[in-house]
Amino acid sequence: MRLHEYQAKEVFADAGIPTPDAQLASTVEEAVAAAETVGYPCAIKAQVHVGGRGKAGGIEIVGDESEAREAAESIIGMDLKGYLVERVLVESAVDFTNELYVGVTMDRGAGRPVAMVSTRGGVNIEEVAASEPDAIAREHVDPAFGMFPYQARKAVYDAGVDRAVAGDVASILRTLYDLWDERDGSDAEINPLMVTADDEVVAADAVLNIDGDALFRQPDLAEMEEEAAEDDLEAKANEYGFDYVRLSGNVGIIGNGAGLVMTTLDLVDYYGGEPANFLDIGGGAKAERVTNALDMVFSDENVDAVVFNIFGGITRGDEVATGINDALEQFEEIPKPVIVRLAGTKSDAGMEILNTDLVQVEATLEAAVQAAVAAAQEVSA
Amino acid sequence: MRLHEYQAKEVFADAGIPTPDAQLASTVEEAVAAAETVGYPCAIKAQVHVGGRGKAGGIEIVGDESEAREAAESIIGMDLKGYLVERVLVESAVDFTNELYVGVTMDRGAGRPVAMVSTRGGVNIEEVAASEPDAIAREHVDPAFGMFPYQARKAVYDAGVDRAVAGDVASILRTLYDLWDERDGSDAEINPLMVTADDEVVAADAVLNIDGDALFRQPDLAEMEEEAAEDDLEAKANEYGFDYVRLSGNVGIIGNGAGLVMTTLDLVDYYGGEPANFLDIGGGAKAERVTNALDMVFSDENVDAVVFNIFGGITRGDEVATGINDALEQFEEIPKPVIVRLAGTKSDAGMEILNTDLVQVEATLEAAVQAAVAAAQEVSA
Amino acid sequence: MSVLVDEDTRVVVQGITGGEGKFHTEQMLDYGTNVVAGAVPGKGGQEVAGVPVYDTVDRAARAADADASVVFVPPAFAADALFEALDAPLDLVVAITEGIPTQDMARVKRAEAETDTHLVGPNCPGVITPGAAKLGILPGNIFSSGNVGLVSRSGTLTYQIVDNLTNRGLGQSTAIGIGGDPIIGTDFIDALELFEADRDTHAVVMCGEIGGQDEEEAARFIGEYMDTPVAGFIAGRTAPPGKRMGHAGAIVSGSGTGTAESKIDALEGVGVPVGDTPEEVADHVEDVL
Amino acid sequence: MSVLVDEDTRVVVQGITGGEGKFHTEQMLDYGTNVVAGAVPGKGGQEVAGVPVYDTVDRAARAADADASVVFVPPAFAADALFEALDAPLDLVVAITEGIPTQDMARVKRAEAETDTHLVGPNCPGVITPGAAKLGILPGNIFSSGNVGLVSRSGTLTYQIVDNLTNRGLGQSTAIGIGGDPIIGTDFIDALELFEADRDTHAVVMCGEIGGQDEEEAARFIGEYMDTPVAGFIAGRTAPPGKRMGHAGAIVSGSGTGTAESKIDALEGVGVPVGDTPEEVADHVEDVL
Repeated sequence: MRLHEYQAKEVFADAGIPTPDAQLASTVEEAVAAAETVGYPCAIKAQVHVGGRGKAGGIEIVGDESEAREAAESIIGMDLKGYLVERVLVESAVDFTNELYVGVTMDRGAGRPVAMVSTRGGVNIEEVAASEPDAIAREHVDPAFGMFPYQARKAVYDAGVDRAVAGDVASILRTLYDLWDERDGSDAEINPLMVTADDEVVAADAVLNIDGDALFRQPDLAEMEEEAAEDDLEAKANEYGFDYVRLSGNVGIIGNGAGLVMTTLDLVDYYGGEPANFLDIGGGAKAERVTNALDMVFSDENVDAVVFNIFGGITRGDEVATGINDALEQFEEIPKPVIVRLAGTKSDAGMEILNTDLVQVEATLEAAVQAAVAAAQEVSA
Repeated sequence: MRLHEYQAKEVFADAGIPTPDAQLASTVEEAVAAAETVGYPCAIKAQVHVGGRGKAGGIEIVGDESEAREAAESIIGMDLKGYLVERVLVESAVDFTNELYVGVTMDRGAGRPVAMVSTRGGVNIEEVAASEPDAIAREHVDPAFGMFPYQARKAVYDAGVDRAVAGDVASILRTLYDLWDERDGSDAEINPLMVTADDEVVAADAVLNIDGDALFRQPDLAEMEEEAAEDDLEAKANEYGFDYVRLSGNVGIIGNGAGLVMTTLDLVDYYGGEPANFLDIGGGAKAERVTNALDMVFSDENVDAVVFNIFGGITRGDEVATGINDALEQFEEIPKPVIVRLAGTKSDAGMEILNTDLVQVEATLEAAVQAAVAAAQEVSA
Repeated sequence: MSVLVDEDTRVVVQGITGGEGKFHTEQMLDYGTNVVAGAVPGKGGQEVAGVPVYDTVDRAARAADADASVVFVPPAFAADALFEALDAPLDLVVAITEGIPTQDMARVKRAEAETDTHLVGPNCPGVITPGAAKLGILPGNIFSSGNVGLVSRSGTLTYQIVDNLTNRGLGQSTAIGIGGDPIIGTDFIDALELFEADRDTHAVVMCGEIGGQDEEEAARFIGEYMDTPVAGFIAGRTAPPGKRMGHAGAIVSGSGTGTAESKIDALEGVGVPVGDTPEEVADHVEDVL
Repeated sequence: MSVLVDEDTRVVVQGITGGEGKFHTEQMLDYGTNVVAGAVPGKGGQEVAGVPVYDTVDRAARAADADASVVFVPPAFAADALFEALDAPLDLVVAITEGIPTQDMARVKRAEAETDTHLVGPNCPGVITPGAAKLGILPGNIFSSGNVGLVSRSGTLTYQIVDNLTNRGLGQSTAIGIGGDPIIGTDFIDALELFEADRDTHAVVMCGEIGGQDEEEAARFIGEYMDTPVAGFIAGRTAPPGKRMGHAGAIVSGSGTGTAESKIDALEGVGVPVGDTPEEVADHVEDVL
């Protein structure tokens, strides 16, 4: 789960990390008033979950009221890489001499957290990591002990941070690690961490992503989560509790289990079709869940045919078959052709239940996918 | 550093451990008023750093105002094993069906914290440990990870705590461990942890001793420390920053380094004398510290002679000699004979500086101790 | 022979009194698994499907002389259950629970590294030695006894591939579902090592997916250390970068690491044939055997 | 020969810019110790007594190819300095600092157990191999080279006993002050093991004191594993229960454990003669050599 910049900055500031004066605004008038309060020059920054906001026109530095108004008018309500900008953060511009990067994430290969420091802040750090790996100092943290103070210092000195601010940067890195740890972060980053002419250090941007599996113990952060208003289908998937990813093709895909659904996608592609989505109904799904899944995929205008692929372990073929019948019997005319393949637990019973007037049944995964690809091509032709 | 029961209970209650209603009182009137407030029956408990207060008459249960007054009059101001009772805790009496013990301490042999639970609460737990070691369930804690919840449950079930309160007791044990850990405890104990007829669990006593070396990061607890008013010499030692223990003999002992001072005590005993004290001036002591040490030992009425034994490493013999001269030259008559032995760093220079009109100098530890024992016997004869 | 579990494995079920715990205990017993005890705090003294329940894993393991556990404890309490199982100690701990916070698993993994316990999972279907015992939620009926080892990050995809193998008469020595989380106990290399050392495993199917670098590292291990032939499958060829495909671990990072292409290349580079379809995997196994 | 340190030991001084650090660096250099670097955060680039200072132990150790450190860092920061030294990694870390919180040391000890580093101390005078090198604050001039190993919980008492030995012409192979804190790195058994394996140590003096059970455990070790003769001394025979005699570790508990009597009995029980006076210890060493 991703926090917006303004939310992450609140969490960082509460932990003691210096952030610039700032106010949130959701109208042009609010933005102009905010700019007057924080003072000029200030930055007007779109609050959307998009990387590279600056290049995309989502961040502007303004020097007076008319510039502020103009920028706010252009940013609020704009479409930024498919996201509607509903709020901007109006923030005092920092007069910096240097831009650093500090971050904490889980290194899944090592199975350990890693803290990172670089003097190449202000740019895409993944590009730095790829082109100049040595420009980023990394320090793995023992998750039993947590980060030792010496590790923060080591990372900061190894990155070549200026001696005058090394202590402050090390202290910010420790704070960042501790809050990442306490708040169940998946990533916590400050990029850039700006250094001013008089050796002050200020977090000019803030990233804090939270492990979705840990939100149960981070209730205040869970409340910050917002519906993905930009895509109704993803909002719907969220509501139904499905793992769902929308893609650009026309073959709708429903299955149980991430690996099997991915494989179904891959086979659609392999047999010449284009997947419209990833939809995992999870383990042990009952009839209602099956109905919801079909409902979702039917409501995607791009979908021309649906393949429903279940290999039952906990999930029972008879339950799935009942759900499919329920979903389809409500229609006078089936909206899109549905090809079903049931295997595993109670699949024989499921096959008997399935109303073959409403669905096409195939015995193997390969056959089902091929049939769905053919059906979709026929519809779209 | 030891906290009083009422102080420890404050810390425990803040952490969420249930404690009885209670008020602190330092006069009889305050105690009676407190008893009226907390209600009868209640306990009036002397707040002094002494074990076995109950047996020694420092705790009484009272059922009405006249009993409360009588008990407060007898306890406040009493001498409890050498300690003056200046305050009592007036505490609602818990109607219990069972008394448990829970505690956390550092197992120095294992180098790890250990949490303990027993159903034999309300008695001296060291006696239980000696006579029935299996009556105490012990769980060692990994200091890197801290106590896992399962460990608290394991200790509680292994101790045979009643199922009805096992969850609550495990939760209290975890809280006790966490506060022991966060507050730099050396020992944290609840004895007894009372279980009521309706399965409530209440900390009827509380012990919290803090690692003196960690007080720098526990400023609120450090403020709770009180001067040892019962012994002026210990208060003085504290003020001077000496390691000092008062004993019952008449040979005063000053030295540098705990092991060497202990050895000097042992030799006094070995050669037929009786040590009056342990006084370690520490490493690198300057002249003023030496003067203070002599001042302390002279002011102990029991002391009849003093042995001053220094083996210089960081400590310099010339500094020590100057200190001894300074201390003694202020007297018209030396109050008690002083035997000095200097070895190690700058001991030759020290020997030259020493005013042998004021002190007796010996070349070896054994000779110095023997001389001091003889001098003390002569004075006391 | 087999790896990790056999007919002598004595199993504690952690969380046996919950709905899933109870259901799968019955399923495991039906399959012939020696489920000898359950462990649920506060439920000591009860019975589930004839299996005695204890308050702690330590008591369950000692009373029933158990050497393995299967964990059905809900995510908020699962890490503690795993620490408890590691401490018992047990030889094998299979964590079925889905949704354990990643930082909890980093700590569990740290503790596991200091033990001799094999931790499998979390978020995995379990381990089965067909005809002997199953620890987990795998549907026993699709498996058949034989000499193909299988290790997979995915649950139902494992079933699919096992079904293809079984239909061809290619029975399995042991199948290990290692789970799709970012931090897991037993990984591909651990499982491959076990299969390489097992005399009755004559070929191995390794079933990976996008995300992380484990398949690439496994390929290096296969190239350097394995004589037993391996066939591969990688799910997620069509997954776009930055989107999590169900499993918390199945994500192609923005910088392009963790792609199916990279994994397939690595495996094919060390001579491991990678199937385009599950059916093709069975073909490859027939070829290498 | 010797144990732990010799003329090739290359030493980093942690906290070299402080008063004590600077003074003892000069003393160590005077004694001939290879002090090759200092480490103090924020002081990198400076020099102390001609020794270059680095910001981190890692840099100091790599730049100067060091294998040992001596720690003079104040108690509030000492544990972190020890973690840093363990992580470098170094073969030997000697912690002089007095007053490190006990819980900090429990964590350090936990971390040390996973390394191959010898940690000596804290709150100790250090380690000296006479004529070769000293790491710590011991007064070099009282030591003489020879074949008596010495291990002691106490500082100045060590000097006293060394003085008695040197005056008799009984030189020392290596003397190790293990410190008087409740939780220490190298303990009696670790030191005895090192001396037992050292061909040039022909006898060992073990100098204990009240508190804890280390002397009793060392006695068992001597009885079971040592051929090298040992002479003992125990300080604190006259210490009353419950009173801390200077050292945080020197306390006879209320339940009567940790007494001098128990320790003397244990040592004498395995044939270790225990001196009533330091002079008698030297007598015993003469006897056993």
